[in-house]
Amino acid sequence: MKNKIMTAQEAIAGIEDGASIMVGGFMACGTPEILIDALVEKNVKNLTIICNDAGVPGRGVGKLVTNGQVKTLIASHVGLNPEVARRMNTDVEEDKLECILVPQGTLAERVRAGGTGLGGFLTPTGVGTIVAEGKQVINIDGRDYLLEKPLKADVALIRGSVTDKFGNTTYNATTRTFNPMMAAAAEYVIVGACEIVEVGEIDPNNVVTSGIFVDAIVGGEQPWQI
Amino acid sequence: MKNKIMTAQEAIAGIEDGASIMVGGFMACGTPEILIDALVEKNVKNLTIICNDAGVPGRGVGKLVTNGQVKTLIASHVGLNPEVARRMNTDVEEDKLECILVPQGTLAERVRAGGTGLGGFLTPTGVGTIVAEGKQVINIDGRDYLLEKPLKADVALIRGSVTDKFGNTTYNATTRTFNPMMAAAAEYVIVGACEIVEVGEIDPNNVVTSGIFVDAIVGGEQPWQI
Amino acid sequence: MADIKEIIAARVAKELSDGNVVNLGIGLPTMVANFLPEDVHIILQSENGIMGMGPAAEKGKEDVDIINAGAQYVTVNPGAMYFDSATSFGIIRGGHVDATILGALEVDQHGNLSNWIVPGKMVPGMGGAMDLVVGAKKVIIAMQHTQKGAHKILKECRLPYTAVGVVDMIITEMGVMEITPEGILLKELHPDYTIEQIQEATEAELIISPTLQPMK
Amino acid sequence: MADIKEIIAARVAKELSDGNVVNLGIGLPTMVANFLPEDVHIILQSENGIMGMGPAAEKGKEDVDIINAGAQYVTVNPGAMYFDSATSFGIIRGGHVDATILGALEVDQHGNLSNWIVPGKMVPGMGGAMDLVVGAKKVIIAMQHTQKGAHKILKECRLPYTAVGVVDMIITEMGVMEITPEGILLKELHPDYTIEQIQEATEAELIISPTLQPMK
Repeated sequence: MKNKIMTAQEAIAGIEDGASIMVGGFMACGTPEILIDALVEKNVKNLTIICNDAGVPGRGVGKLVTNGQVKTLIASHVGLNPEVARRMNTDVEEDKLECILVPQGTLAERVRAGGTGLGGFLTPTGVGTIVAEGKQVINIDGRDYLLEKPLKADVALIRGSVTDKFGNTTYNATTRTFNPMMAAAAEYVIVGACEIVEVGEIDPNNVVTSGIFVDAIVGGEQPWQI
Repeated sequence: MKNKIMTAQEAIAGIEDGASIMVGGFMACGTPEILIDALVEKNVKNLTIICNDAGVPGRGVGKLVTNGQVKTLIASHVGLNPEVARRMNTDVEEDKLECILVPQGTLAERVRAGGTGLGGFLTPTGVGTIVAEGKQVINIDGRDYLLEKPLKADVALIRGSVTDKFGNTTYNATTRTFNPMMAAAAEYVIVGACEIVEVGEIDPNNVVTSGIFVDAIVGGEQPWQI
Repeated sequence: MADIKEIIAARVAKELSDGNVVNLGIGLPTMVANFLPEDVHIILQSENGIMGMGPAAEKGKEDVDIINAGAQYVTVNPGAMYFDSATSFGIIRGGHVDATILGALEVDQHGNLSNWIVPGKMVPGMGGAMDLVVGAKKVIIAMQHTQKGAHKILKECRLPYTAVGVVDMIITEMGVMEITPEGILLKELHPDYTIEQIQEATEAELIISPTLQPMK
Repeated sequence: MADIKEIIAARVAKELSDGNVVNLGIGLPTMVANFLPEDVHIILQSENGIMGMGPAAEKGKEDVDIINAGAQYVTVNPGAMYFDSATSFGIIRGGHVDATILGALEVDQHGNLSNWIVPGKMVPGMGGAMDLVVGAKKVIIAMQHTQKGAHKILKECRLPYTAVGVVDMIITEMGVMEITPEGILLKELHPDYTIEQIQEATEAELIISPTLQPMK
């Protein structure tokens, strides 16, 4: 079996300027901080970040925003990170951040579609609102739906609670969020793991993300301290 | 908390002739035999059965087919039950069975769409084949997809390995199959459970089907004997 | 102020039945849980991935892996379940949430809702609100009747929609209203107000129920 | 007969690399696992819900909760995972299966595949085959070159399609062929046969590779 365990620096070595990166978590709960920190250190720029939200300043993708690494942010909510608003409205060209807002359920489903080979799906969410702009409306049995397209990315940064050396991963409590869908929707998948165990230690009934999706495992992810 | 535990006869009391019923399992592995047996005993007729397959004679939905209760079968594979072919080609009007074949992945996704409020989804499966007949073809970024519609049913018969008294359910090994999607896609959901435990005994990380979907729990489901 | 919010939350609580699956928005809606009768146990869904959410975590006993959709540390009740965001919104969009309770900037007589964009202010994002109001079986708007005197219950929403035709009920400190095909039906009036006062505070024309009751 | 199947299965095994995720059809394809070199460990996916399937269960030691897609009792390897059918076909359709190996009634020079309907016979259903051949990164058809002398590798399939333009490779007892935009490229020829013999057994015109090798 190929060794997937490496340092955060090794794991993110292939990430270049302009990469599209999915980041798991909800308000940074379920975001692999250890991988975010490595990205901040590497200081790659012009990233497209796909995440539920913008984290908060000093946590999660908020660190990437503050460090000026994010060119485009695809998220459902950015209200808890005032830095996003500042960068959306700045006149300094290189600080500018474009924010594409997507309803949370649609965002989750678009990432799922990306990982599961669907060409899109029909959702009632957003019909009649500005979210519908530019999208095809399809009527099924008398009800209107928006045709929403899949989302994929170059890289996914996943936070695992327990990960075996093959990459099989479980997520504790509300750290699960977008992590399982993102692990399937990106070309290169890195798990920042709180605990690494031997293959076979996780009950096959309880694995949430299969190791086949995982390219790199980085240990030492710490729970956020209050 | 409402008591959901009852006998199989009580659980299926509301199922009438002509009902549409989703049945979990794959070649009867993961099918709640105790509920099928009760349906055979009740002898309701003209059922529409949605199941991965036709089971085998004497197991799973095969029992309903043999007993002449199935008018329409929506499945991906019926080859292991010769009784299906006989009834598809019979001249005896009341024995006639209509079989609608759906690719397995599309069937699973259609049931999921039914339970999750999607109006449909775009799949590459079946493009250019007879499965595409009568379906809308939508091109997304240069590739053709079929628009497939959701499936719902009046009743779902689910097989739980461990179910708590609220209905939270886990499935052991390959008994999982279509059960989780079906539990969300039917109006009335019955779990045939191998083991019933107190609320709180299943780790919230490991619950697969939430009790909110479950209307009735029937204990005493036995593993199939070889 | 606290009083008004409590009046509203207490009245909303009466709309919920034992066993209901409910998603509560941030702020006032969260208070609803405090006003449930002893024999009514609802199941709280939190869109970040909980079925069966419990009360806020005690100070010093927080589990950092368990937050609600407002990023507060919470607990879970026995029989809870955790799930991913696609599953969570599958539950919401699929109609498995009996009621969602949230605030609004504007609601109109067609049941249209605007609660996510204030022109000239930063747009925080719709989060899960668009899915929730489209998917939940019953959408209850719980809010103060006016915004510093300005109308919020309108003939037509002026702000960008969160969703169209989705609101079932509006509960304010002044009364209880239902959206019907004919318009907004006033079903209960708070004893502190007259019909004239609530109509004056409402841009849309209220249909007064022939069985109008004092607000419970 | 067993010999021919073994020749085919052994050659198919050489197409697989260590760590590949593979779905094996029922029958001949299942034999492929027996011919893998010691240092090649593949991960078997079974569409009824296993990643990391192991060998068939020993008689008397069967676990009735663990079957493969052919309804046989199997085992799982350490590091396995179970999942539901929507997840399973999400993995398949999403391109996460490196190779699927299955038989065919007919294949044609455009990579079209027909393997589920024989006119006049009972139609057993496509099961997971349509999803597998559309979703897997590499589709390898492993079959006897002809059906009792009748052509199976055609200019155009005559039977209803399982999928169009999906086949990457055909491996028979006579040779190894690749589907290219120009047609079917013969890359390896079994030493027991001549080019004339394999062409005679093939309706489609074979393009003979300039680097034609003896079949490994």
